[in-house]
Amino acid sequence: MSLSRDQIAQRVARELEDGYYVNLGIGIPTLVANYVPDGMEVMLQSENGLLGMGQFPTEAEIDADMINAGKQTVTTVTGASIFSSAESFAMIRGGHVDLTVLGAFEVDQNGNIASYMIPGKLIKGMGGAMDLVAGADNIIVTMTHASKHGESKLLEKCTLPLTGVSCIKKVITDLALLEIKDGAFHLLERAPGISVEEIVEKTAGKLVVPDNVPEMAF
Amino acid sequence: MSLSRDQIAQRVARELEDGYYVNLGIGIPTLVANYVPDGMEVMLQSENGLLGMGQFPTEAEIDADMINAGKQTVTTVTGASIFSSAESFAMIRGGHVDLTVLGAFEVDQNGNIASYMIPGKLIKGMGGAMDLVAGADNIIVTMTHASKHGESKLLEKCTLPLTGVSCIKKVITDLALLEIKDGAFHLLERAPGISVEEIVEKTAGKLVVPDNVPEMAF
Amino acid sequence: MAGFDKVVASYDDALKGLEDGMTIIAGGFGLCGIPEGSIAQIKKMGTKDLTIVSNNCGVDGFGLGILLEDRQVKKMISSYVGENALFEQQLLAGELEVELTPQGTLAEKMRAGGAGIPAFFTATGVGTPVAEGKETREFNGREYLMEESITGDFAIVKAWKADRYGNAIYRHTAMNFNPMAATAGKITIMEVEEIVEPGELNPSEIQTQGIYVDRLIQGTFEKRIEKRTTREA
Amino acid sequence: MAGFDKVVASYDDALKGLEDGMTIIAGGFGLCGIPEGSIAQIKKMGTKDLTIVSNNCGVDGFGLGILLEDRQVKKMISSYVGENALFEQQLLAGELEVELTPQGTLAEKMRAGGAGIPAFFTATGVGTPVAEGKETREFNGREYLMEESITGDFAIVKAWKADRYGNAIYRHTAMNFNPMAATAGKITIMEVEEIVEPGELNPSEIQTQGIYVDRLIQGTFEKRIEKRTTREA
Repeated sequence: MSLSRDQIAQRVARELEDGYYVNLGIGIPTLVANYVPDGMEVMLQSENGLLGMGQFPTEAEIDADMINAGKQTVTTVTGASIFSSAESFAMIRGGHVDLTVLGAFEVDQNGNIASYMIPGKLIKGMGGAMDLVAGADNIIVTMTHASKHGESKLLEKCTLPLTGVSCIKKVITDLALLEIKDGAFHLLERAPGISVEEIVEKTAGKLVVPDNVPEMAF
Repeated sequence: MSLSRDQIAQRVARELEDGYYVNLGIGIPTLVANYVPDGMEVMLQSENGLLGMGQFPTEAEIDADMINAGKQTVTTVTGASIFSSAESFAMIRGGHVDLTVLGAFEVDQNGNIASYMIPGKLIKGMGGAMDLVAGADNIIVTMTHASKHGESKLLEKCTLPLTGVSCIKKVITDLALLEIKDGAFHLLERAPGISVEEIVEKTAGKLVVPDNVPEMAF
Repeated sequence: MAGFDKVVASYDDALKGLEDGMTIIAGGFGLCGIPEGSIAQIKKMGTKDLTIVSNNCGVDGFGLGILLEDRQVKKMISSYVGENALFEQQLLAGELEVELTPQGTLAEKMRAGGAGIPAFFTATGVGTPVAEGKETREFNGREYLMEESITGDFAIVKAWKADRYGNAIYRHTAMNFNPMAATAGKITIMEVEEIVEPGELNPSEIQTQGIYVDRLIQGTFEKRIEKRTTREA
Repeated sequence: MAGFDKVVASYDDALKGLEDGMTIIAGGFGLCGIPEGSIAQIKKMGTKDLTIVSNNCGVDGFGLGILLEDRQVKKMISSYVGENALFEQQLLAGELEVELTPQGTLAEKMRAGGAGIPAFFTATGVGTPVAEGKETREFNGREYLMEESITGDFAIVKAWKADRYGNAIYRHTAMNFNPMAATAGKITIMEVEEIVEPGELNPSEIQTQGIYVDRLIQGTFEKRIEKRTTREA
């Protein structure tokens, strides 16, 4: 069965390491915070100027001056710091964030990503996504493997305007975990009960399948 | 008689305006702080990261962590702020300082200044001088009009390595106040008892002398 | 104004000199830390053909969004403008221009503008629509875009507390773009929740130095929340 | 190291991995706010052929000046080096290189290095010896120099207080170059007067965020004064 949003987040969480500074995008990436392994500490960076984002506030704690990059009201963890947008993107652009997790519309076999704009529909803007993909060495994209209409989102070449070029090395979809290198997707793990054939069928870009593709366990 | 160091500073001080943020270089410029007109407020910027520099500390107040750009122990005035070197030069480079007063070895009729290096002697370095002359619209150079050997320091063209080009518009020497524009020094005032002839003789660069050159009064 | 006292009595005084066609740099992220009073004053003045540099354009009926109602804005330079139906309408009708700028590049453009740096290089946006028409250049084997800095005729910012000299501190994440915006205006207007006397703020804790601030005004703030998310107590 | 605790027990641990030929970025201005303990450790280690990026090179017998005694420094990148006889001697003897860099450009090079900006333009130094071999370019009718950023294998900085996560504040003008230096090292070593627990510093008052700090050590500081100037009490 294909992974739920929470299972995707759970699988992403296994990529965390103790002491990581992590930026989580809106949507599935946000859920990763719920699955940090016991005994491991990670610190969440929010690009509006917060390092050490905590959980949502209680009604009593709510404060209009304390929000995250998704404009949600949040709290801080012990040891947090708050700073300007310029400082925040100095951290991001300068490669100081250890891991960035974000969603995408499309990813291609050369590590290009399209995630901010669908021509013809409203142009909402890239926010911090372009800075995040340009600044991080370690980026995980979470997305569904194919659209509702069954069209692959793992392409030979992105069709939508790009957010970044040659920057994505790892993709976790509802069907599989894949690495991008040498101009191809490399299938590393498959979702429980999902066949290699289904993944092959739903991957439009070049896909390298090893002899043994372990199933994820939850 | 030629102006004393304190008289030069005193004359510079007449160029101050209420509410000016001012950077004073080492030497004569430092003395300007002693001659701020009554009822006028100026705030001194020190490029190591201090806006609102105060007087020297008493023995009891002395603090190794509170110095100025000349590495002297200082104090702060009420309403001072302290910041990083990057922020300090953002202020300077960004043109936010209203007036910069600094010394020089040579100035020429095109507003070039040489103030940081004499080849063959030790190279001490430019410190913040190059940033100051590039960042300020309003710069006053204080210097002796000629060397001890009588050689003019107001030249057609600087001979020493430059600190900045086309940036100096006003020079106050021990003999005169001059404006630099249109490729010439323009004599505006002379020191008490100093003849126009002496100034002409000691100015190597092109000098424009108006019919009437008022004498400074102290 | 005597000495360094930057306090003005009214928003009329604060925005004096704002004219049609000018560029305004605004602090704030979403509806957090926005200069509510200056925005209201600009609406009241009815100034037109404005270019506004701000990460977002508010929402329908609040924040910079209210300046769209009377078509006061000619152009927005922003990173994210997706919370505003009127914005969309005017954009699609060709009544509004938008220059989408990555958030980090936008923050850096403001900082550079205030710091006398006319341009800088960044990897952000290389190979994307943001790179169109821009020079690229390789450093250490990687390609970078040249981005030019931004300055404004006016900057409008919101801080928490400031002394009369304009030395200011921000409250929590309401800091965001405000410190950079404050440096990048020819005239910088700062509105604050509380004005204190010089000396009340610790010199080392000041986040915007008074040298950047031209006019200081005490405001009142609605502080509308865009996405109210809570947990059980 | 567990989680975000950056504290190391000794300067041996702090400078581990420093090798001959590496580049070190050092905070401090004159003798103010310099990382005394790290400098002493480098002298003890005897590491050679170092390139050191620091506004000054200390004085004879104190600060970075002590690294000249055993000829550990190959090259200094500084704005002002005029307080040191041994420095002069080695420079004239051709045993030491110096790259004089305007103070503001030096600060910005460090900041840019830490912020992922490979180069920027500044008017500082145009038409002077600093411009030799550098590209210039016109923006809005004025000529600017392109300056490249600086990063180091190590950064050594000194703060006042930091929590175990490396969130730090500086004391008075001992801040100077330290915040930028802290961002520009592949490995950043911060020495402080006092280590506190996370949560003890106000999040909004933190001046260097822990994300930039790799190793944190509590030091003791002589804090020598270079020019002791006083007034009558």
